[in-house]
Parts: sequence; structure tokens; C-alpha cells
Amino acid sequence: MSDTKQSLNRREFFSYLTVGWVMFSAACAGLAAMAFRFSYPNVNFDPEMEFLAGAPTDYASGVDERYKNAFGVWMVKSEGKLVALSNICTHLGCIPTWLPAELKFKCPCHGSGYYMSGINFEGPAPRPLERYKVSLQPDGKIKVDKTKVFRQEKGEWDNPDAYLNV
Amino acid sequence: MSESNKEPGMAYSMPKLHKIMAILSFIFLVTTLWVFLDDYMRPWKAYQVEALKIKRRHLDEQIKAAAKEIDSTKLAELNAKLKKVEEIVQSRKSDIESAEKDLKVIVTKFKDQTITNGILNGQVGAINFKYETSLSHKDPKAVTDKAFNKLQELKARFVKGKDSLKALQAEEKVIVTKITEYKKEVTRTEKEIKEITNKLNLLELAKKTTTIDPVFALRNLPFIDFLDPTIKIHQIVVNNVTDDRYFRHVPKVDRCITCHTFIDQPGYEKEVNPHKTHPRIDQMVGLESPHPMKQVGCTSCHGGEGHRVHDFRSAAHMPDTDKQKAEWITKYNWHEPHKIQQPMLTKSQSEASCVKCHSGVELIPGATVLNEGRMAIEKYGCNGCHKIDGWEHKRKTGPSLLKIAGKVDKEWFKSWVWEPKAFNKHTKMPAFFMQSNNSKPEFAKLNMAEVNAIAEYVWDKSKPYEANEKYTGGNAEKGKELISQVGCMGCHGVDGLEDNSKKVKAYAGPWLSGLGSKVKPDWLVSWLKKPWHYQEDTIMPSMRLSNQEANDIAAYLLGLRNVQFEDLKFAKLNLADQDRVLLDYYTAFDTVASAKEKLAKMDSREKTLELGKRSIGKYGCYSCHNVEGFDGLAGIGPELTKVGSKPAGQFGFGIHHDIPHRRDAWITAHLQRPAMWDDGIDKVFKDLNKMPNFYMSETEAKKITVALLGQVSDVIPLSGVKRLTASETMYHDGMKVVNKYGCTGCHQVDGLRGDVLNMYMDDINQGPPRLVGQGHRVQTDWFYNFLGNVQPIRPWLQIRMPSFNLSTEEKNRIVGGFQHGSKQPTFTEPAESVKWIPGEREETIKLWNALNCVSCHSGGFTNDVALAPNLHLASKRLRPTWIKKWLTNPQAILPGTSMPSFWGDDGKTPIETGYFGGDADKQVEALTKYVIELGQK
Amino acid sequence: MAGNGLAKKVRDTQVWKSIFRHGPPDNARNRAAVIAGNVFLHLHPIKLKKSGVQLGYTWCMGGLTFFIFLALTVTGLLLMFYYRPTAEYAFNDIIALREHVPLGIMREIHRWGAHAMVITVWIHMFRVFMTGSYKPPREFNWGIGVILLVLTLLLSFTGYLLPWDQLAIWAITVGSNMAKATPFAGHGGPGAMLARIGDFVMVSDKNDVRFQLLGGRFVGEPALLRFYILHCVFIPLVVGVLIAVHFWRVRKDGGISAPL
Amino acid sequence: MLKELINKIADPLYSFPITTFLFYLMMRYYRIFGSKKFGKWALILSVPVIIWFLADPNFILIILFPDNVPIAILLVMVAFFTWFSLHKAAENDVRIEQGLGPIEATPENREKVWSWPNLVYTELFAIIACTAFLVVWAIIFKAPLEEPANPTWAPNPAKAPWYFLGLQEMLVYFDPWMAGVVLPGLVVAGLIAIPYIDTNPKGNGYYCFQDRKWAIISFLYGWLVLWVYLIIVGVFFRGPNWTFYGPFEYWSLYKIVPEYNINLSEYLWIKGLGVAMPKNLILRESLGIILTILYVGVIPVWAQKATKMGRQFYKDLGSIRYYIFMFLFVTMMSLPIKMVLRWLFSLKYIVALPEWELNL
Repeated sequence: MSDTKQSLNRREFFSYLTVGWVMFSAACAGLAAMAFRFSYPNVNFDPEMEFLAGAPTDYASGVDERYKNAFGVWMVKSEGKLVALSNICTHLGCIPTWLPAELKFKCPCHGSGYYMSGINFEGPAPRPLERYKVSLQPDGKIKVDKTKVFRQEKGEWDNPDAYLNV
Repeated sequence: MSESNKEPGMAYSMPKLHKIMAILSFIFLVTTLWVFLDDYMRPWKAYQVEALKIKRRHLDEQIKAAAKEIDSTKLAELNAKLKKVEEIVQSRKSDIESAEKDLKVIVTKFKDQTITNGILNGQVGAINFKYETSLSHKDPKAVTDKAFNKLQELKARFVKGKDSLKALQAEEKVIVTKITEYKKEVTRTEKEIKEITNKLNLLELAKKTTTIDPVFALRNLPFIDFLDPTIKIHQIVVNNVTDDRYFRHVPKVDRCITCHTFIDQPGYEKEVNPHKTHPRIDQMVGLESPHPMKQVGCTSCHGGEGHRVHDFRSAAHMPDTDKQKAEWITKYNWHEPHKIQQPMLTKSQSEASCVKCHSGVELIPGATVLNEGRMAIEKYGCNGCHKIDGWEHKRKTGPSLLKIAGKVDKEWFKSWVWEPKAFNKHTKMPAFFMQSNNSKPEFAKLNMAEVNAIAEYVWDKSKPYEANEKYTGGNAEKGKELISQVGCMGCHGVDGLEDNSKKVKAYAGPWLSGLGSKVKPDWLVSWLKKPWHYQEDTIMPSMRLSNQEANDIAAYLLGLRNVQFEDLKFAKLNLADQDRVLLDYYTAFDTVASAKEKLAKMDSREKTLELGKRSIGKYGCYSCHNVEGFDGLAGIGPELTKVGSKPAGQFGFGIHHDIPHRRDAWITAHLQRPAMWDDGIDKVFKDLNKMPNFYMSETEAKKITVALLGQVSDVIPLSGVKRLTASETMYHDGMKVVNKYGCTGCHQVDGLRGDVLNMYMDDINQGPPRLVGQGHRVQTDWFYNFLGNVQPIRPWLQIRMPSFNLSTEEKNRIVGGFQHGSKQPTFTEPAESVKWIPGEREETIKLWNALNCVSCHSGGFTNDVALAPNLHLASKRLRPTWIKKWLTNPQAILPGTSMPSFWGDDGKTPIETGYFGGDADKQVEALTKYVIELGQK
Repeated sequence: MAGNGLAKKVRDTQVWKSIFRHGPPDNARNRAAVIAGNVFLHLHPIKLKKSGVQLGYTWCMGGLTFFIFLALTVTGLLLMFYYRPTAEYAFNDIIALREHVPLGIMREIHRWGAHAMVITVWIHMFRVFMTGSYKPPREFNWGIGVILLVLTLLLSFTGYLLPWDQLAIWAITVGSNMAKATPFAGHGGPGAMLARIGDFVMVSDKNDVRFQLLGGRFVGEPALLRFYILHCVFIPLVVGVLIAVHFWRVRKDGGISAPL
Repeated sequence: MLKELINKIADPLYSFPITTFLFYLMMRYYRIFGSKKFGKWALILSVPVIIWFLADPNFILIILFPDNVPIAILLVMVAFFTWFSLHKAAENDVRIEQGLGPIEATPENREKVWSWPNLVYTELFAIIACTAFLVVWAIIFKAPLEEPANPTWAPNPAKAPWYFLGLQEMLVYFDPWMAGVVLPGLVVAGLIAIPYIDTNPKGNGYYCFQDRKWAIISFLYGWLVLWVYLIIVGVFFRGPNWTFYGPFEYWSLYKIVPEYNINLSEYLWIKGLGVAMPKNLILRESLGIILTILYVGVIPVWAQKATKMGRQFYKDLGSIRYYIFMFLFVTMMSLPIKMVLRWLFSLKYIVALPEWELNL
């Protein structure tokens, strides 16, 4: 009795009915997966988020503004570290000015002030400026990757990707 | 299945339905998998995998090199040292631990204080807002005061809180410094080790990204490859350059770098395509080049379908040679691109695209083929008949015919027009007649009537010309020598001097051949002495020849005869033919009967002049030659401004199926034998293709093709084109005059041309001076006056700076152009009198003597033959800063100059240490002063 | 009411008869025929309980929701003639709709209608809950209704971006930033940082749900196009189908609810 | 001044408990609330109040912002229909108590009537009225159109569409993954689950309250207080920087509210024990994690074992339904609980794991 039942089960499993519908479902799932995949384009037209920023030796100690207009980044070298600092005020997204005489960034909109390190110390800014990922390429060029952001209040500035030892 | 198996109410048996369902589902499943595969298999992916391997190979080599660089003994030493110092630091363990404990306490306190301060900060802000609001609302004083007092209290607390935070920070710093101090030996040694191994480490890190491992496979698996694929389409979006989609211009998208993986990275020059570095990475594509890839893209220059990456063909690659074509056919199954707006320019044509962005410039440095093509267009005067935007300022290529009767014989003229090459095989004058489409006897005789009529018309309109000099006979041998010495060869090729002529490849003037059979002797002497006496707007300069010299040269040139040509007798005007051709014109807008009536009313002379005028108009003679009655008329050829965008289908290929039906192929073929499109086509006389035959070589035709292919309709946005600054405009305007008068036939200007220098390869100092930084070298006033009144500067030169008939404006343009090209202010004259510190002058004279300057610069010092310019003139001619620059290192400016670089290749090596302490700068300064002083005495 | 004169003549023409198979609905037979014979009206039963026609009981909010949906479809279709979903044109086209396109309140009707639909659908749900009409046998239809409610919000949300003004992109930025925080599927959500092998980041701003929604890392031109398609084609289609199911089930589950 | 008082109590800190209390009163005394007299007087009294509100320049500025008009309409409609449904429910409850059965079940109302014209015409009237209303609305109020989209500059405040402002308001108390994804997801799931959890056979197809008290109370609390009320706060009372502004307050960009929130772990380690925060994340947040587990896992069990109502529910629903219901209920209640904790203790997160983007 149990024997026949087992063989019946096996036969049922490999029957045209099961195999047919399993294949049908698989094919439908495959097409659905294609449709899902279709919604992710293979190229995107977002603005450039990475750029090459010369060699570490190109930078003197202090704030370098050469990539500010094109990429919105200050390269800041101090205390043996080179960082890429975002130039967007954390208050309302204005663009602060670097005041070399006073050694601080000052936002023209609501007066937020930041130290050279990016730490906020006056005005309404709620948190320090953000830093971007910097890495060294084998040819000695610095690559700045703006897709990866490091925030001081999250303790991310100590991440080895957030600065270069120079 | 038998009937009995069916359930009642069933049309089919269930097992049968299941079976069909299973079969169809199987097919369905297979097609679904096929969809995945079809989507996944792309040729470019293979290139990227290959590129990965290549990169790995390169990295391996670099790693090997970097490893070799590392001083292994030093590294071992450092590692040993590290172990030692680690022990030292270990011995301070208890100190470190206690410091770290302290630090922990501080950090906790710090955090606590931060929270307190944060709360206070918020309260201060809120109360402050409340206070300010109540002030602005003019609340009762009691309310305001209350808020104010509260605010002051809070602020005081906040300040205190901030103070204690600062105190904590200071404490923290002290402890941190202490800990660093404890650990300093290790940190230092680690840093030293890192300095040595850094490069290797970076390379190893980079190598990791090139491994092909399971993660790599996973990332690039079908379906999953949207997450973070390593193999993907790379693209450049160029907003500055657009694609013309007719309704709209859209930013260019170039995906070429998907396969051309290392195009912008130096170091891959030896790989094969597509993995090769761009051959001119310093000029193009490179990050630091003037045309970085991300700003210019690829197809902006190369053409083709930059956004298509499906396979090799879809990008519309074009082979440069037949060999390459055959290779591509086997390798990529290549065929001519179909339905493509702008196929890629072949490798040798890519310079064409420079013109798209660099307008207002005649010669573009580095674009050799393009420059030669453009010069050829000017040489043959294509722009005369064919309008090209931006070429309007060019003069007519051929000589003026306004006074032709005073120059040549009418019979000669007819034979010449009939077949110019029969007289001068080097001539640029093209052949209109006896071409494949009009050499039939019935056409030829009509052509003859036309030529007769043209001559009659030109002679009728020709103004009388009286030569102002007389040919008195001269020494032909001497003349020949003079021709090769004084500089004629800079513009003219000359019979009998073929060797040098071929070296120079003169460009501005005609090849001088058979003049004895052509011009009147008096005219020739007169022309040589003062060319603008005959033709006011000629660019032919006066070489300031003496009467004897002029006669000698004339003697030589008149001795060149073409006897065969002299014997030619041109057929007399056939009146019937004349009528027949005129009838063609008149019947264009009229019936045959009334046209004939009109003709009958005219006398023979009238008819001839009418036909002459009509024919000059028909063949466009006036485009190259000044002819009375044709002022300001547009050329007869189609405009070429946008010929590079003309659809290939709009070119008529006639019966020539062997010529590839492409724009470039048509233009090249057309230039070599324009009449070919009439082959095998039955045309009436008036409809024949009139483009004359220049008997151009294929090389030349291809160069012109390149120049014309760049004439495209693409509108490059202002942000994308090279916009000349005011200064650059001045420079290029000046260069237009320089090019017009053929200055570059003799002078090499900042490395460009200087054709005649090819005659002086033995001793370049015998040739015309090369002009490098000319605007910096000479003073503005001097330069202007020099152009108007040439004074020899280099007495040892046989070649002469000619006197051109320049207008004031032209002189100003030349001077201004050079000045702006060198980025110099207009006036920098030396000071009125040179100021010396006591003793300096004496020391300078000693140095001067030590260097023995007068051995070459003898002018005004000794009676020796001068081998260098007279330094007494220098202070009026040269800018002081330039004198210094020149003295410092002349070889750097003019390689091969006879002026020695005293201070070595760097201009700093001390010499003559006895003077000015051997300080090069001081010595140069002193000599400069002395030279200026010389001129002021 | 047999009618007379012109009305009768019209009713007797072959054309009229070919369209309306029955006489005027003034007797039982014809009242049944007008409902049963009309493809649009036969959504209704021929007869229903009296409570079902009382506004005090039904509030007519479901019916109004459907009507507003139809009105939005019509106005939306018309707006599509003038509106181009591209970053260059979208804003100008919206201005055009107000400034020179005939019937300058078309966009207003569409926008206010959208808000009204959200309100009516909420109150419809409120009523259905208050009358306990989700109880058996209507559990499934309540579920469909909840999904329709969500889709209504999504329809309105996707439409919000189309004017391409500051209000639009920042509202959508705020709204879509929430998708960023989806656990495991959004790059700012919990679990996202677990999904990585070495430098192979499986959940990042380039491949998470928000990217799928926006077609980019931020609200940009692809987002405009995606929202346009979702708003004009995709969600309306789904909503249309679900509405059909909803109505079908209303009928099959015993008509408009009433005490058992 | 009265306006200042209203400004003050509109702050969720006060208005949320007040609303909850009013909701309690409404449920407790639904028969009084649902009486015609109450409705009449409420209407009569609200008219001058509304006029007084509208007379304020700051309030009118907010209410007349075109996209806020629908919220005003929603408010009016929700108020009316809440009253109306409770009115009908009260009526039916009285009838049921008298043994008469709900009014919808009277033979008179059970009578079958023709769809044409009864239903079709009713619908047509509603459609015509609705169309007219929409057209008038469209003519009077222009659809909003601000400056062209500019990704480099955000307006302040940047608000989501109004129907999502409840979610955005929740963002004040919860991280986006909770406020934007988990909670709304559970709302939808919970709504769909209602018919399967509420197995009470009574109250099917008629208005009533007494027969399904707990179902109505929990639904209405979620709908009126946690949904509509939060939307009102989000739309009308949240200005620049998502700072609270009273209905009569000018939206000054410079308003600052004292707000500095502290994590539970900071309370524990720094303020409580006075030691440094542990490096181990789980240890650091252990208290919050334990509390959360207790809240979600233990409360339902405890309620079932220890409370009378819990036992009753468990008996009525069975274990699966009971736990699903309790899970949904507990999640729903986490919002008010988190609000209260925030106001009382400036508590930022119970579990703060920004390293894992996991904050509760």
C-alpha cells in the first residue's frame, strides 16, 4: 500500500501537469524579474561625483579652493591630514566663504561659522561640514568620491577613508 | 487517447492538455532564458575583461619595479628597529594605561558637558528669540526686562559651560600628547616603513581591484549586475558640444571609453586597439591636455556614433586604409555604415574637426594635414568660386587682368587659357578645356569661340600700361644667382633652379617658367623693381634691386622660353560658333526665333564682346582675377561652408560605382578630375560640368578633403568653442596679414613654416631669421617703421627682407599681432640713460672683452665682416627684457643660432667667475645695460 | 407617459431604437431594462435595499470617489496634450496651461479633484468602518479597498512632482527620502550596511528602492519621467482594474451593505 | 491673551494630550456628543470662533495657502461625519437597547426599490453637486506654482504632500525607517487585517457603538488622533526648520525652540553611571534593547495573563488573532509613548545605533 502511494507521489511529481506549471511559473517569474531589472538603467546621467584632485604635494597647508566651483569641495590640509570638505552649509545649504585672514568659513546667509577643520562654532549651523571620501591612486593622484559622506557627529571623521595622511 | 478516457462534458482529455501545457511551458521557459542571454552577451564586455587582464599585467610590472626600488636591507633594519621600539613602548605600558584611564574620565566629562551645553544653547536661542520678539512687538517693559534678565543669566551659564568645555579639551590634549609621546618611537618607525612601502602598497591595492574572483563573477551576473557591476558601459556626457537632432541640439554622449579602456591613461601606448593610449595624449583626451576627455568627448573630433556601443560596427568606425578595411571585414564583419548621419572620420581625417571649434584662426598649431589642406585651398583659390564662411578676407589668387594688354600678348593669352599646363607645367591655373567632358570636336570648337571672345573682352577692357623701366639687357648667370640668393625662392619656384624649388615648395607666387615667351621685357623689369606700379594690390614685394640686378634677373627669366608654346597658333574666331554659343544664352529666357532676331541685330564685334563677358561669367574667371565689369560678384561654385555635413546622398556620383558613395571619397575624386561626373552622361554644351581641372595629386586632394570635411553645419554652443580673447584675436588677425604676404615663405614664425629655410639646412644662420617671440624681441615703434622702411640688420645675409606695399592698417596688424602673440605691452623702451653703480661699468667692459662679443658683433667696433647684428642699433630695436632673455640662453630660443649660450643650457652656469662673482644673473644684467648704452651714444 | 410630438418621433426612429432597446423607464419592465441593458448602468443592481440609496447611510463617498477618478482621467488626458515631462519644458508647460491654453482651470480641476479624491476615499473608508461593512462576506473587498486607498495616495503623490516647481521637487524629495530608509532595501535603512562583500556594495544609492523609484540618485529628470508614467499610465491602469474588481465584489458580496 | 494661550496649547506637547482627552470624552459620552442638540450648538458656536480665527492675519495666511484648502475641507468633513456617524450610532444603540434593532434593519428600509431612478438619480445629484463644487473651487483657488525646480536650493520648510504630513510629523519622533516605512506599512497591513481580527459578528451593516465599542475606539483613535490630528499639526503648526508655530504666530525664520535630545544610553552611562560609553554597541544600547523587547514581547503576554480585558480578548480572538492584534496595537501606541517620552525627558532614541542606521 505504502509502496504504491510513494510511486504514485513520484509519478505525480514528475507528471506533465507539475512540470508544465512549474516551468510556466518559472518563465513568468523570469519575465517579471526582467521587468524589475528593466527599471534599473545600465548607465546614468547624474553629474560627476568623482574627480581627480592632483597629488598631495600640490597642496600647501591650509584651505585650497581650486575645486570649489567645479565640484563644491575645499581641500584642507592641516596637522598632517588632507581632507575634502563639502562647501554646503549644514544650516540651510548656502555656500560659505573662506576667510583666510580669520581662518574660518563664514556663511553669508545666516552667519554660521566653521573652523578650518569644518567644525561649526558660531551661528545657527546644527553640525559640522561634511567630508568626502579621499583616496590615493597608485599614480599618486588623489581621488575624491562625493558619493561617500563622512559626518563628524556620527564619529565618521576617524574613518581611514575620510582623510589622507600627508 | 480513446473516447472512453474522456470525462463527460470534456472536449479534450486532461492528460493531453497537461502534455501540451508542458511542451509550451518548456518553449516559454527557453525563450525566457534566451532573453536573459541575449541581453547579457555584449561584445564590449569581452573588451573590458581583456582590459582588466592588461591592467593586471601592467600593475604586475609596476609592482615588480616598485619592489625593486625598495631598499630591502633598510626595510629589514626598520622592521628590526620596530620590534625593538615596540619593546620600549611596551615597557611604558602602565604609564599608557593610566593615561588612557584619565582620558576616559575626561571624555566622559566632556560628553556630559556637551549635553549640558547643548541644552543651554537651545535655551539661549529660544529665550533670545522670545526677547527679540517681545521687543519688536513693543511689549510692556516688565515683560521685556524679565526675558532680558533670564537671557543674561542663561548666557552667563552658557559661557561658563563653554569655558569648562574648553578646559576639558585642553586637558584632553595634554593627555593625548602624553600618550603620543609614550608611543612616539613606534609611530615614527611605522611612518618610515610606510614611506618606503607606500607605493608598493598602493599598487597592491590597485591590483586587488583587477582580480577575477567569485565576487567579480557575482557582481557581473545577469540580473544581479544592476547592483554594483564592475563591467559596465562608461560614458562621457559633454554639455558643451551637442549632437544635431534637427529639432533640437542635444548634449553629446560618448560611450567610446567603454571599449577604449585606457584611452586617457598614459602607459598603455604599446597595447593594441582598443586598449591603446591616445597617441597624442598631451594634446587630446589627457587630463592635463588642452582638450580633456570629459570636456570635449570623442566624437566631437572623430565623428561617428559615440553613444552606440552594441558592437564594433554600430559606432560607425571607418577604416583608414584598404588594408585596415580588409582586416576589419575579417575581424568584425565590418561594412560601410548605413543610415548614419556622420560616420567616423578616418584616422588621417580627424584633424578636420579642429575647425568646428577653432574659428578665426588660419593655421592651427599641430594640425598639419588640416593646415596643408587649407593652404592648398588658398593656393588653388577654391574659395574664389566656392564661398566658405570665414575666408572672405582672402585675396584673389590670380593676377589682375585690368592691365593685361601691357603685360602679355593676346595670342599667348588664348593659348594659355586653352591649356595652361602646356606652357607651365607647375602652374596653379586650372584647365577648363580639353577635359573628358568637353574635348569632343563639336564642344571644343565652341570652347575655342569662347576663349577667343574672352581674350577679346579682356583686351577690350584692359587699361593701357606703360612700363616705367626699360630692359637694358643683363647677365643671365648673375640673374640666376641673384634669384636663388635674394629670396625670390621663398615665394616662387623657378625653372633651372629645380633642386631648390623642390626643397622650398614655394606657395605664395607662381612657378617662374617660360617668361621669355610670355611677358614683355620692359614690363618684367618694371615689375621686378616696383610691382605695385602694374598691380596696386599685389603682394609681390620689391627686393630693392638695383637697376643692374633687376636687369640681370630679367635677363635670366627672359631666357626661359617655351618654344613649343610660342609656335602655337590659336584658331581664329569662328562666327558661326560664336552665334551658336550666344544663342544658348539668349534662348535661356526667350524663344529661339526672338533670340535669333536679337542676334541678327548685333554686329560681329558686339557679339564677341558679349560672348566674352558671358564666358568670363560662365567660367568664373573673375573669382581669381580682377576683370573689369565683374566687381563684387559672388563665385560661381556651390558654397562649401557646410559641405562636411552635406548628406552623402546629395553628391552626384554619376556612373562611378567604384568610388565609395561617401562624402570624403566624392570630394577627393572630384578634386582630381572634376569632369568625371559627366562620364557616360549625355549632356548638352551649356550643362557641362564647369569645374576646371587642377591636375592635383591624390595626396593634395586628400588634404583638401580633410579641410573641407571640417566645414560642418554642427553648431557648437558658445561654451564649447574656443573663444579667442581680445589678445588672441589681435594675434590671429596679424597672422592673417602675415600669411597673405607670404612672410612665412621665408620666416619661420613660432615654429610654423619658413619654407625657404629648407635651402639653408647646411647653415640655418644664412637663412632668413626665425621669428620666435618676435613681439617680445623688437620694440613696437621700431617694428612698425621697419616694415615701412626696411633697413638690413644682418649684413652677412644674402637673402633680403623685401619691401612690401603694406597699408598702415596692415603694418599695425602685423606689429600688434606679434606683440599680442608674445603677450607684451605695446611700449617697453629702455630708459633714457643707463644708470651704473660705481665700478660696475668698468667690470662690465672687462666682461665684455672677456666674452669677446665684438668678434662677431663687429659692426661699429672693427672693420671685420660682421657675423651678427650691429649692437649699436640694439637699443632702438630690441626690448631690454628680451635682450636679457636672449643673452641668458639663445639656443633655447633659436636652436642652432651662432650666438653662443654662455651660461649653459640652464642659463645659470657661472662663467668668467672673475666678474660679478660669477653670478650669471648679474652678468647678463650688466651686459644688457652695456648694449643699451651703446645705442644711446 | 407615451410622449408626443417631436419626442415621440425621435423615440420612434430606427436610430434611437437601435441604441435604446426599451421604452421610457416609467414602468417596472423598463426600469429593469434600463439598468440591465446599459453597459454603464448595469454596475448597479436592478433593485436594491432602500437603505442603500439613503445618503444618510452611504454618504455616497464611494460613488463620488469613482466619479472623481473618472473626472481626473478625463482632465488628465486633456492636460497630457500640452504637458511634456522633461526638465526643460515641464514647468513652462504648466505655466502655459494657466496662461494661454483654453479652459485655464483644467489644471486646477485636476489638482483639486486629486485632493478631493483623497478626502472622499478616506471618508468612504471611515463610513465603511463605521457601518461595519468590512465584516463577512466583505473582508476581501475591504482589502481591495485599502489597496485602492494606498494607490490613490500614490497617484496623488506621483502627480505632485509633475509641475516641476520647488514645491514639487522638494515635496517628492522629502517623500522619497523615506524610501531611502527602507530596511535592507534602502541605502539609509537598517541592514543596508550588512549587504556588502568587500567593495561590492549591494545596497547603495545607485541600486536601492529609492533609485528604482526615481531612476537616479536624486529627484531629477528620470524621476520626472518615471513619475509621469506611473501617474498617467501605470497606477491608473492598476486602479482601474482594482476598481472593477471592487465593484464586482460589491455586487457579488450582496450589494451595498445593509444589516444582515 | 487668548490668542497666546491658543498658540501655546496648540503645541503638540499640550494639544496631543488634550486631543487624546477630548477623544476619551467623545467616546465616553458619545450619546451626548451624538445628539442633535450637541451638533446644533457646536455648529452655532463654531461659526464665530472660525470667523475670529480667520480674522487673524497669520492664520489666514496659512489657511489660504492653496494646498492647505483641502485640509480645511477635510477638517470640516471629518468633524461633521464623525458627529454624524456617532449620531446614527447613538440612535441605533438606543433602538437596540429597546429591542427594536437598528434603523437600517426596519422592514421599511429593507424594502427593495428600483435602481432607476432612485439610486441613479441620487448618484447623479451627488455628481452634479461635486462637479459644481470642484469648478467653483478651481475658479477661486489657483493651483500652487512656485519657482522652477532648483535642486541646489530647498525651500524652508520643505514639506511632503499634505496627506503624508502625518508621516513627516512622525519623523520628529522616529527615524525615517520607522516613520516612513515600518509604521505606514503596518498601517496598511493593519487596515487590511481588520476584518480578519475583528470577528465580532455584531454591527455588520449598520451604525452602532455599543456592540463593537473596542473596535471603534481603537480605529477612531488611530484615524482621528494619530492620522488626522498629526496632519493638522504638520500642515498648520510646522514652519521653517519644522519648528512649532501656533496658529496665530508669524512663521519667522529665526524662531528657535529649546530642543536638545538625549539618547537613553547617554542617560544611562553618562548621566546615570557617570562612566564612558562602552565601545560594544550592543552593550551600550542594552537597556534600550531590553526595554523594546519587553514592550513588544512581554506586554501582550502580560495583558493576556494579568488583565481582565486581555483575557476576554484572548478568549474572543484566539491566540493568533490576539497576538497580531496586540502587536499592531502596541506598535500604534509606540507613537504616543515616544511622544510623551520626548516631551518629558527630551529622549531622542531608546535604541540609538546610528552606526547601523537603526534608531528606535
